[in-house]
Amino acid sequence: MILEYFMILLLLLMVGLAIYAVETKDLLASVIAAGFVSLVASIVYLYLQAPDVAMTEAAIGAGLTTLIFIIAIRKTERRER
Amino acid sequence: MVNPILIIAITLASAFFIGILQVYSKLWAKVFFFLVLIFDFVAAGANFYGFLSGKITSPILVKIGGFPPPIGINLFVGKAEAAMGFLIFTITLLGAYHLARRGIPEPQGKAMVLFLLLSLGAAGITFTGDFFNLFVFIEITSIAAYGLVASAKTEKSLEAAFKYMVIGSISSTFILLGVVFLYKATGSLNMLDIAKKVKTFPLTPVFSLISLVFFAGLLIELEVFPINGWALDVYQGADPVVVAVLTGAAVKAFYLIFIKAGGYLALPSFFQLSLIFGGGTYLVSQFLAWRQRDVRRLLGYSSVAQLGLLILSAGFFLNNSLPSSSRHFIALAIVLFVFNHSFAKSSLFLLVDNVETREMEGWKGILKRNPLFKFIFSTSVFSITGVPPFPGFWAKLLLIFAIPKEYAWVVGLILLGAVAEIVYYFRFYRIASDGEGEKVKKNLASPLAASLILITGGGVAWSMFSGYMGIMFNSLIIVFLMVAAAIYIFGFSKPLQWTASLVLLGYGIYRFLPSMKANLHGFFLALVFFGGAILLFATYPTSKRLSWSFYPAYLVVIFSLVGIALSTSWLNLFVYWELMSWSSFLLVNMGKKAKRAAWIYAIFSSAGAYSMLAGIYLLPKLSISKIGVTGVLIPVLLITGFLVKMATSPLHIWARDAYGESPDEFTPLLSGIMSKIGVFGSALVFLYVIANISSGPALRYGLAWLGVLTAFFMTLLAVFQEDLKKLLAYSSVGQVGYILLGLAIATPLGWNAALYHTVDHFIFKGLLFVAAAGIIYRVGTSYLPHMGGLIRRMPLTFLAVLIAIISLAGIPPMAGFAGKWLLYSALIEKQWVFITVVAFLASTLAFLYCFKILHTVFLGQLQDENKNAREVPFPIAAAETILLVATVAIGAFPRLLLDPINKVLNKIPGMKNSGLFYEKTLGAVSKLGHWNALFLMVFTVGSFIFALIFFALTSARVREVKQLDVGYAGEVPRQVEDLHFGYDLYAHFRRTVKWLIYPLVSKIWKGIYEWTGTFAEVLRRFYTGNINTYAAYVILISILILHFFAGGK
Amino acid sequence: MRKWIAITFLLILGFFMLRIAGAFPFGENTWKVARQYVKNVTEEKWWVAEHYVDKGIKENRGSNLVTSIVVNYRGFDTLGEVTVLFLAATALAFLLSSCTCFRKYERIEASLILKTASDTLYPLLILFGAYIFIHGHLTPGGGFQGGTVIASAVMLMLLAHFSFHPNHEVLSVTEGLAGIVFAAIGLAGLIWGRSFLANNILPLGHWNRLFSAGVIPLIYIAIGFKVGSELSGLITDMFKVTKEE
Amino acid sequence: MFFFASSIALILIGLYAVLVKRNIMKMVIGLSIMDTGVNILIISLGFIRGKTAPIINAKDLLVRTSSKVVDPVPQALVLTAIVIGVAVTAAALSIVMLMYSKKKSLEIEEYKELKW
Amino acid sequence: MGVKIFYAFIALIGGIAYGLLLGGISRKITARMQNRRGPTVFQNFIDVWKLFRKKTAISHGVMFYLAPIFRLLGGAGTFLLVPIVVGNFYLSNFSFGGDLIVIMYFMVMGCLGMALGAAESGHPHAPIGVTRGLAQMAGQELPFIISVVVLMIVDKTTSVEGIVMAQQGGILHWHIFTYPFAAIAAFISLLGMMTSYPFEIVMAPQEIAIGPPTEFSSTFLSYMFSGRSVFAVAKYVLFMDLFLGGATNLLWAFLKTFLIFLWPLFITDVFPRFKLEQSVSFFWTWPTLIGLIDLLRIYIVR
Repeated sequence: MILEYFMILLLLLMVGLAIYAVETKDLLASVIAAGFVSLVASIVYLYLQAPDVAMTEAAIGAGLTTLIFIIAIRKTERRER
Repeated sequence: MVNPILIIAITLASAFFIGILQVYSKLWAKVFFFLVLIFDFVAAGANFYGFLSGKITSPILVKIGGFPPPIGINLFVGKAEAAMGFLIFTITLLGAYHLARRGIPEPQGKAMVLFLLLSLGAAGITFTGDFFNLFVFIEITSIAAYGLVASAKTEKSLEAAFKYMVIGSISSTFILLGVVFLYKATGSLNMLDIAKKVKTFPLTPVFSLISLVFFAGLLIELEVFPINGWALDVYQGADPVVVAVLTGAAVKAFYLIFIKAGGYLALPSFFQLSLIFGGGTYLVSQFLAWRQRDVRRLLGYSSVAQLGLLILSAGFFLNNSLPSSSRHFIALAIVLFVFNHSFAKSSLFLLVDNVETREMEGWKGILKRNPLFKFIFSTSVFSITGVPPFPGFWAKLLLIFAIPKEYAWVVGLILLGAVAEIVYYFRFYRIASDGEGEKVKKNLASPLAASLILITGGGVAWSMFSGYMGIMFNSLIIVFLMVAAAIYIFGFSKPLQWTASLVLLGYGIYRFLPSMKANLHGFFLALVFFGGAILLFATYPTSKRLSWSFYPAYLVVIFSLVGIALSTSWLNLFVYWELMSWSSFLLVNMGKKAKRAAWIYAIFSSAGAYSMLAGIYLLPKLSISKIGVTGVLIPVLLITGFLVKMATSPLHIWARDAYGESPDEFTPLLSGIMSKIGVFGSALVFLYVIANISSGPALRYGLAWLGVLTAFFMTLLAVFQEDLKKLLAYSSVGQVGYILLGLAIATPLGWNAALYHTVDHFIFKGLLFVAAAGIIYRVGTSYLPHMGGLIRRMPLTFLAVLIAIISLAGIPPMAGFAGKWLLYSALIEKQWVFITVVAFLASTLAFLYCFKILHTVFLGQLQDENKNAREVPFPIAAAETILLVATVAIGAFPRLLLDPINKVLNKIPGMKNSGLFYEKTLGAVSKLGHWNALFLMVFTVGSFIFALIFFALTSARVREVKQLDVGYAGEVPRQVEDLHFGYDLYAHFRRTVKWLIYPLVSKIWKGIYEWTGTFAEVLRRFYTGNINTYAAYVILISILILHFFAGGK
Repeated sequence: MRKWIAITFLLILGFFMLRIAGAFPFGENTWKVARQYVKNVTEEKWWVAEHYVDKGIKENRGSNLVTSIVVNYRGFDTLGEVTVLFLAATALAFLLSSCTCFRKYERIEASLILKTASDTLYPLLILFGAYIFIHGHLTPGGGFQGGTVIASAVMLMLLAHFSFHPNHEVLSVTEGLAGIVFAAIGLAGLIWGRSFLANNILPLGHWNRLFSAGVIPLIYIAIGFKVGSELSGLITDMFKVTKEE
Repeated sequence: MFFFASSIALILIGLYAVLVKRNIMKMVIGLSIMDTGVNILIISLGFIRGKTAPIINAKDLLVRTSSKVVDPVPQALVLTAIVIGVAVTAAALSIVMLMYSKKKSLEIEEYKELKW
Repeated sequence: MGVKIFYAFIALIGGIAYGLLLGGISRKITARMQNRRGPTVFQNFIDVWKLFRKKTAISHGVMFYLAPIFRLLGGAGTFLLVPIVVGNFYLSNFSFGGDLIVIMYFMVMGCLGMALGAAESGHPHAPIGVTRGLAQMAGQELPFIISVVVLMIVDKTTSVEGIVMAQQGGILHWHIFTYPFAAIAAFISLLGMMTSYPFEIVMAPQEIAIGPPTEFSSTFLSYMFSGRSVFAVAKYVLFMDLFLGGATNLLWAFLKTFLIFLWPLFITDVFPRFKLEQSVSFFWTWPTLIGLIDLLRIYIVR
């Protein structure tokens, strides 16, 4: 049961991070927040008995996606006007 | 049979292989790329052929991994899928070939991979039998499309790609959610399995919502209004070749899945959904394109509209309450529509690729210098707009006639949209054919192939259509039509074409002689054949300057007219009617300044034809025989089509310029015979439809007024016309108004008058137009004030025109008088007092322009530049002579014409007693009066000769004086200009009737056009170009879909 | 204004989605629930997942059921998925190939710690990635995850060494060959086995062994190579486009 | 239920970025958040309380497996969806980078050339 | 038939003579009203004879040459198609050849022939006159048509003889009394037909030198005069048949046509000349409205 409450907390954290990612003017921060959303998601997947997905999400969603975002932002610009 | 999995697996492996190959050799990569495409094409073709020939009887089911359907993924290839696969690979091959010739964008290997995978994705969407697999293939297609759309790497293409990407992602999210929910609800991802389960499953609102999430995603991909802003931007911004493949192949695959999913998921509101979104998209997009100046975006609107029509058809196809035969027709219509649109639109986009500029103005005159380009362009435009014999036409017919009567409004909507489509497509056509444009890049192989496929498809569709609708097309006519079109190949030598045409027509007369029976059909058949032969004969001398397609089109017109006259079913008549309209459009468009006129002609004739089609659709049966209908709508719709061809006011505004600017060789046919076939049609409507309805008399009275007002106003307008052909045009239209009046009277005498005048008008107006052609050929202008005094140069023509004018004015003893006498007798017998007065007045006004023609052309002072004009060339003179003799002969012996008409009328119930009998001294006697034509002729000619002899004997010595020597107070003026009174003869009279000749009708039509355009222009602002807004539309529409189509709570 | 309209729209959309999702109670076995609705269940395997779960071991011998599904039952999806990734890499390379006009930015030389660490980690990471995809049919993870790990090794090197440049040719060929191998295994199934991608061309072996589950490990290895090289190439492509001085 | 709500919230937040944000990079970030939300939603649809992951690494799982493990199909689907998501993101980013290289701006206002 | 032609020929000669005489009378009356002595009533005979005897004539071409013949043909033909005395074998002329509609169209032939001849002359005044004439014809025809249509519809015949027959049985059966408004309209229109004041713009003797026939001289002109005279007579006879109950013998015919002849004469010198647009407007308003009264009447009563 405690685990479930923890999950709810994590989900709330995830939503909060997502809102931050969308609302912040700093694109780099936004991308990193989005990466954290994925990371939290992979923990959630673990709880949901999906270790494969958790692994994929961690590697691809949190890792690779964030990485290519960062590269793209470095090639373009960091601040949102 | 080729295992469909091979197509997909080998293509995929090849895509990977090209990825390797391109590192080492670009050439081999290219060769391999085409080998793969050809393999796909052949394999898909083999499957399709297998289904067509019946070798493959049941759908191919490929169990991937060897698991039975619900367990593993499977491919499901039935007839539709096989056809769609073949279509996809054909279009891709055409596009790829075009791209290769133009130059594949760098780096080539990557571009080829994208291209290959785009077609693969589309094929996967088509073949797959699994919903999640569908999603994967949708993503493959989409990503390949994003890359290819951006491939031009210009700002526009990147913007388009980005928009596509954003909306595409939202769409695929919806699809993914829908698929997963479906899995959750049914426990399966297999399409057939889900379909099976859905039947046993209680259809809760939640299930509807799940289907709707899926369909919302699909509808976004299917570019329905108003969530298609991205699609239009893609059409506008992307490389046209990519767009050609996208719209020709990828979108069609989405459409197929839309139908399939609609069938599998059994969404209760699917019909309403497709009706609203399909119909709305179709209609709105057709209008939004009106003022579009960017060619690519214009074609985009058109694509979206066509897709809307397809969605609409899908709704009907899947509606279980329709009879299965209707649904079968609709399925055929859908096949034809998809085929038609894919090839035509791809061909157009590939053509667009050859032209640098995006603006429509840049296309000005592009057809003139590029004959092959013109051929392809015309074919494609005609196909899309549904001109026979292209597949789009048959598809439209099949669809319309399969729609049940309670959805008649849908038919109205389809036809309205079709008219709008013709407005903007032919504006485009007009601009492209107007003037002399630049030569364009020649990369036309692929579009040429597409148009040839279209033409072939049209032929197949025709035979299919006649088979399915149970309509017999006279095969002889079709053979003649084909041979007529084939005369095109003699285009290098116009005399040869002319001879061949005459021979063909002569043979036609010989073959159809048995059909010229004494009935309405035979009567008009004879008119068409013999009239057509005379007029065709007269085209010889000027033929050198004609275009290659003049004689083919001319003959197609004539044989379509034959088809119309011999039709026994309304639908049959309609087909030939459209054929005639469009071939005559081509002919009108050959005039140098006729582009605008031809455009308006196209709009009016197609609007009329569609109105007629709507009427035919509403008829309870299709055969031309007594039909019990109620209500005034059907006859009005039917007759509107015919009235357009007769140019009855207020549908006349096309006539002046179409007659005036069309090639001089063609105008006689247009006025002399084509307007008469409108009379034929109206006669049929009067006879078989109006005669049986309760409000028939009121309708006839209204039509009589229409006829007489046309006669009056057109005559009035002719009086003030300064162009010979336009004057004759107004005159012609006015005279046809009398014919309508005669028909509307609907008494034996009235029909006598109408039919008599039909032939008679052909004789004298044909003569006048033929003579006009000759005069214009010699003088070089049709502007009346630049003529004058030609009587000395062309005495024979003068005599012919004089007699024709006497006949036209209805002065006895020439043939024209009989028509007038019959008409007035009929009117007075019918006691329509006011109409009689207006008719009389109109014919009085006709004297004004009659004099004008004779004076400004032949009399007065000979202009200096016409000093060397000679008599008209021999064939024209011969035709004039024939018609002249006919006028005089019928003037003296009107029974030459009245007796056949009598025979015709005797066949018609209610017209048995033609209302005339003949007596030795009194001549023709009606209930009211009598007139002896022979006596009048003998009397007039006899007195004339007597007086002439007497005069010649008794008169003083006659001294002929020079041209300028007139009794001008002893002065002999030096200049012709001082003396010739040829401009604005009736200035004084115009001041009186200024308020009557105010161009109200054309202003109204123009206003409708302008206001619709403005409205469309304002509505188009809806597509703001802002991707945020587009996304908001998508969300809003999805909400609406989820809310309104889910069914019960 | 725009904001609030958007929020309104989205909330309504959310309501509908929640309504749909709420029809399936969270954490409950809806397989059983749904069966009650069905009028006449004659088939035993109404729910495909039951087949996968109950027969998966018997049919494939792979202990990771997700892998069984991904590679065998729904192997065609995975072929598509690989294609999607390939496509994305191709599209990216295609689009960025001619583009040399990005914002300049200062390259800071990596610290010694990073350089040393990455030199050490590079082979280890690649090995780890290989381990993941080789054991895809036994443990969580597989070709995609392993491939990504390999790509991250490449990325580490890119960050650490200014001059590091993976051989593009090798990457392309690896990627292509891996893809072809996948398709070829599928076709081999068509030729020698039941059907395309059928898992009966190799002996299935025993449950929970490394050499088991027929072609599944082979496919996952191919996928691992493919994804690894693809993503490495992708990252390199993105990394290397810069303004040419 | 809470899992559903928060995953849908993620979807909506992602969509919100697409609908409201004027920066194209932000929109792509929004799309990726949306993807994550969708994936969580799918996995939570397949979750069954008290059951284990679908990895049969213990002998007792070999019998009556269907009553012991969660639904593996959504997991397989999400595996695919994640990879597809990153593929789309990569393609989108390449388009965004190219767009930036043309106009030196990420603002949506600059990209309204195609309209009407 | 031969007999018929012979009598018609006699009647024609009589008609021409009568026409010329009436012309002379009109000139005389006009002169007297203007306090002049005026020419003798036979002046027109003298003029025609004088012109006829001229030695040379100028021609501008074929149509010009044929114009007088057309003119004579138009006048004489109309005259011959109108029955002078209905029922009388000798004096009903060729009215079997056609009825009122024939006559109405035949009347145009003379005008057309003359117009063509005049136009060929190349003199700008000629077509000016012709166009004026045609425009005015369009004006005057409307009221005339209205009254003719009224008559044809009430009598249910298009034959002149039939219309005359319908008026038998007393003076009050004449259409001028049974349909007075139609008659008024027709008689106003007659003013235009005779191109007498105030509708004289067609000829406009002062400005454009007698309009269409401006180039004609000598023999040509004599023919035209004759044609014109007999045409006038034809119109009088037609009006007599339509409105005054026809004639039962020649005396009545003379009397009634003379009465009709007097009518324009009364108007002639009272009004100034109308411009063309004025005259057309006039014809299309007052007489038309008057005629419409009877038209409406029969429309409602029927």
